Amino acid sequence: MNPLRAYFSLVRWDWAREWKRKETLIAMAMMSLITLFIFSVAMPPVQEVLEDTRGGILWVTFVLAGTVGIDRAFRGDGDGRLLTGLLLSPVGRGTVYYARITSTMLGVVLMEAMTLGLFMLLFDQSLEWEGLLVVVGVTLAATLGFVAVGVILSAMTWSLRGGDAILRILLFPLLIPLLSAAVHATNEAFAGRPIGFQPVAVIGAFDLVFIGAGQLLFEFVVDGTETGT
Amino acid sequence: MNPLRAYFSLVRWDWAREWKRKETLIAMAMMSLITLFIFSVAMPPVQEVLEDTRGGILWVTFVLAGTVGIDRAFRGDGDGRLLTGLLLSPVGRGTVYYARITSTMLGVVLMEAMTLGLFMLLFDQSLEWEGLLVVVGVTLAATLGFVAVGVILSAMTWSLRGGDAILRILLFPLLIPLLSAAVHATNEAFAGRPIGFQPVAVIGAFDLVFIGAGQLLFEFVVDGTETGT
Amino acid sequence: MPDQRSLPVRVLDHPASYVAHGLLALAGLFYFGYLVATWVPFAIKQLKSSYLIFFFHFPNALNTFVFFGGCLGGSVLFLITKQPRWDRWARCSAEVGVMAGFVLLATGMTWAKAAWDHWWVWDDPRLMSAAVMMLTYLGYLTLQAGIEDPHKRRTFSAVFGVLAFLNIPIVHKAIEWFGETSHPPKLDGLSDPSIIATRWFGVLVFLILYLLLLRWRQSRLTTTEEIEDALDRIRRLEEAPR
Amino acid sequence: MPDQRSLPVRVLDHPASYVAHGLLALAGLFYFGYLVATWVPFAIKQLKSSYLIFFFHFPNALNTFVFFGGCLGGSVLFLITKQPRWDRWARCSAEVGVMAGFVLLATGMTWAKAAWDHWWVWDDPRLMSAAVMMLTYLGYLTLQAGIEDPHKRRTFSAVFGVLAFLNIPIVHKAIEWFGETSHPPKLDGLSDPSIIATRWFGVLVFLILYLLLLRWRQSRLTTTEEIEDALDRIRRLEEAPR
Repeated sequence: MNPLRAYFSLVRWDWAREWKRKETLIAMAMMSLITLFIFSVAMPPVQEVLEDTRGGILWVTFVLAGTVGIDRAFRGDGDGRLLTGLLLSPVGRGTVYYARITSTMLGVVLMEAMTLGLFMLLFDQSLEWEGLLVVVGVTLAATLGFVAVGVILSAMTWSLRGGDAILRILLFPLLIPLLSAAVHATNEAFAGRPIGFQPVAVIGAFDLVFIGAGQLLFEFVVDGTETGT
Repeated sequence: MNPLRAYFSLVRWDWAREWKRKETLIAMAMMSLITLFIFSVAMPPVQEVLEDTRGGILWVTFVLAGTVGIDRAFRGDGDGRLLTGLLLSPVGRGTVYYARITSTMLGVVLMEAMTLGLFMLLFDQSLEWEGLLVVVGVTLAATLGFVAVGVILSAMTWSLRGGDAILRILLFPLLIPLLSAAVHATNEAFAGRPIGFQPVAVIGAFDLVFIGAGQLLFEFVVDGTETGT
Repeated sequence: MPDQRSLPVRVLDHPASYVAHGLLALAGLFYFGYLVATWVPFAIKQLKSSYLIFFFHFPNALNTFVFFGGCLGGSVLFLITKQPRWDRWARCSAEVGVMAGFVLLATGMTWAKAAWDHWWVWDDPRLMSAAVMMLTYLGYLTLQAGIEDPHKRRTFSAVFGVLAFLNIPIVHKAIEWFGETSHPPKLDGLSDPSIIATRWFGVLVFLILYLLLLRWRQSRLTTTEEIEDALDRIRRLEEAPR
Repeated sequence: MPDQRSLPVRVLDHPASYVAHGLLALAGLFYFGYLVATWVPFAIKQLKSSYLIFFFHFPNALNTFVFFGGCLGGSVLFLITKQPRWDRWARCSAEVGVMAGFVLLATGMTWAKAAWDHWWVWDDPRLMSAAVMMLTYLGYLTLQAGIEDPHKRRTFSAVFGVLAFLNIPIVHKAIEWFGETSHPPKLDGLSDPSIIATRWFGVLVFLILYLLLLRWRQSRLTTTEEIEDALDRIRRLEEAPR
C-alpha cells in the first residue's frame, strides 16, 4: 500500500476509535483541570509569583496530562490487540510509528489548547497576538518531540507490570531539556519579550534527534514485543 | 485471631514482601527525584521565588510520588492474588484496612523523609528545630489522611482498565483541602512563623472523617471486588 | 400481562405526568423572570449584569447541593439495599448536580468579571469550593463510565459518592482559611424582602426544572439497564446446560 | 571437557588476571595520591578541600561519560547482533557509570559547598547535566530490573540505552542556556603542567579501577544468566513431548 495513504487511513481509524469513546481525551482533560487546581492551591496564584511560575505551571500540566494520553497510545483495549493488529496490517513500521505519533499528538494538542485557554482565563493572564503565536508555535514544536519520544517508550512499557510508573520514570528525565526550553520561551512570550534563537534550537534539535532515532528504534521495539508476549 | 496480633503480622508480612523486591520504594524514590528536578527546571530555584513555592513544590512532589506507592497498594503481583489472599485470611476487614494503611504509609513516609532531606539540600533551605518538628508533624498527619483515602480508592481502581489514571482523577480533587492546609503550614514553618490552629484543624478533620469512612466503606469495596472478578 | 407496578410509580411513569411537570417548570420560569424584571427594587438594578445574574446564581448554588446530596442519599441507600435503582438515582442526581454546577460556575464567573474584572477569583471560597466539588463529581461520573461489570460499577461509585460528599465541608473551610487574603469586595444590600422572596422562588423553580431532568435521565437509564439485564439473562439461558 | 573458549577469553577469565588487574588499580591509586599530595604546586593547595577534591572530580566526570558511552556501544551492538553478551556489557557499563556518577556528584557537591557555600548549584551546567544523566541511567537500570522476559528486557533496555545517550548533549546545551543566570565564580589557574598531568593520570587510574568493577559485574551476570538459561533449557526438555 502507498505509505502516505496507509498513514492517513491509520490516523483516521485511530481517531474514529478514540472519538467514539473519548476515554483518553476525558482522562487527559480531567488531569489537566485537576493539575491546574492543585497548582493554584499549592502556589499562590497572584500576579507577582505567576510571572516566575506561569510557564512552569503550564508545561508541568501539559506533561502530566499528556503522559496519560501517551501511556494509552498502545494500550487500546488493554489486551495488546491494538499493537498486534497494527503490526499484522500490511503497513510499514515507520508508517505505524508516524501514524501513532500523529494521532497521539492530536489528542495531546487538543488537551493543551483547552489547558492554555483555561489557564489564561483562570489565572488572569493575557497574551498579545505575537505572543500567542509564539506560545502556540513553541507548544506544537515541543509537543512533537514530547510525543515522539513518549510513543517509543509507551510501546515498550504498556505491557509491563507497573508500566505506567516506568513510563514516567523513563520519559520525564529525557524531557528535561525540552521542558526547560519550552518553559523559558513561554515565560518570555508572556512577558512580551522575544524568545530568541536558543529555545528554537533546543526544541528543534530534540525533535530531529528523537523522531529520527524513534523511527529507527521502533522496529526493534516491535521485535521485542512480538517475541515477548 | 486477636485483631492486634493479626494487624502486626500483616504489616510485617507486607514489609518483608516489599523489602525483598523494593520495587515500589524505588519507583517512589525515582518519581520524587524526577519531580524535584522538573520543578527546578520549570520554576526558578532562587530564594525569592522559593519563599512562595517551597511548600507547594514539596507537597506536589509528595503527592505525585506517593500516589505511585498507593496505586500499587493492592496490585501485588499484578493479578489480584494479593487482595484475594488477604480476604481469605482469617482476619477482619477493618484489620486488613488498617494494616494496608500502615504498610503503605511506611513506604510513603520513607519517600517523604528522603524528599525532604534532598529538597533542603538541593534547594538550600534550612529549618530551625521547632520548624522541623512542625514540618515532620504536619507531614505525618497529612500523609495519614492521604494514604487513608488513597488506599480505599486504590482498592477500587487497581483492577480497572486505565486504573492508574482513574485513581489520580478520583484522589487528587479529594486531597485539595489537605494539600492547601499542608502547604500553608509548611510555608509558615519554613518562614519561621507559628502555623496556628487552622491547618491542624483541617488536617485533623480530614484524617478523622476519611479514616472513619474508609473503615466503613472498605467492607463494601471488598464486596464489589469479590463478585466483580 | 397486567401492570404490576404500584400506583404512584404508574402515575409517575405516565407520559402525561412528564408533560405536566414540564409545563409547571416552564410556567415557573416565566413567572420567575417576571419577578426579576419587575418586582425587585430598582436601586440595585444599577449593578446590572452582576445583579441580574445573582438570581440565577443563587438557585443553582443551592440546587447543586441538593442534587449532590441526592447522590449521597442514593449511594448510601444502594450500599444498604443493593438495589440498582438507588445507584441510578445517585448517578442521575450527580449528572443533574454537575449541570447545575456548570450554571453556577458560569454565572459566578460572569459575575466575577462584572464586579471585580476577573473571570476567576481564587480566594472566593464559594466559587473555589464549587469548582473543587465539580472536579470531584466529574470524577464520580468518570468512574461510573469507566467500569463495565455492573455490580462493581455500582458499589465503587456508591463508595466514592459518599467520600465525595464528606469532602465538601472540609474543602470549604480549607479554602476559606488558606486562600490568598486579598479579598475582593462583596455585594451588600441584598436583604430587601422582595429580593429574598424572589431568590427563594428561583430555588423552587430550578428545583422543579432539574427534577424534570432527573426523571428523564432516570427513566432513560432504567430502560437501558433493563434491556441489558434482559439480554444478559437470555444469553445465560441459552448458554446454560439443559 | 576441554576448554573451548578462545585464548584471550580464557586469559581474561583466569582468576590471576583479576588479581593482576586489582594490584594495578591499587598501585595506580597510591601513586595518584602521592602525586596529588606532593607534585602539584603549593599555591593552589590553599584552596584546600575544593582543590583536593578536584582531582577526584575530574577523573570521575570523564569516566562517567566513558561508561555511559560503553552502555551506548553495548546497546547498539545488541540491537545489531542480538547477542546477550552485548546487553550484559551495556548493563554493567551503566552500573559502573552510575557509580562513577555518584562519586562525581558527591565530589561536585562538596566542592560547591566549599567554594560557593551551597551544596547544590542549579545553574552549573556540568553539575546539572550530570544529575539529569544520572536520573536517566537510574531509569535505565529500573527498566533492566523491571522486565522478566529476557529478550524483551534486553531489547527495550538497548533501545532506551540509545535514547538516553542521545539526550546528553541536548541536556547540556539546554541547561547552559536556560539555567538561572547568577553564575557563581569558577576556579581558575588550573593550567599548571603538573596539574594537567596529574588529573589525566587520575583519569587513567579510575578507568583501570572501574574496568575491574565492570569485569567483576560482567562475570557475575554472565554466570547468573547462563545458569538461568541452562535451567530454562532443562525445563523445556522435560516438558517436551517424547
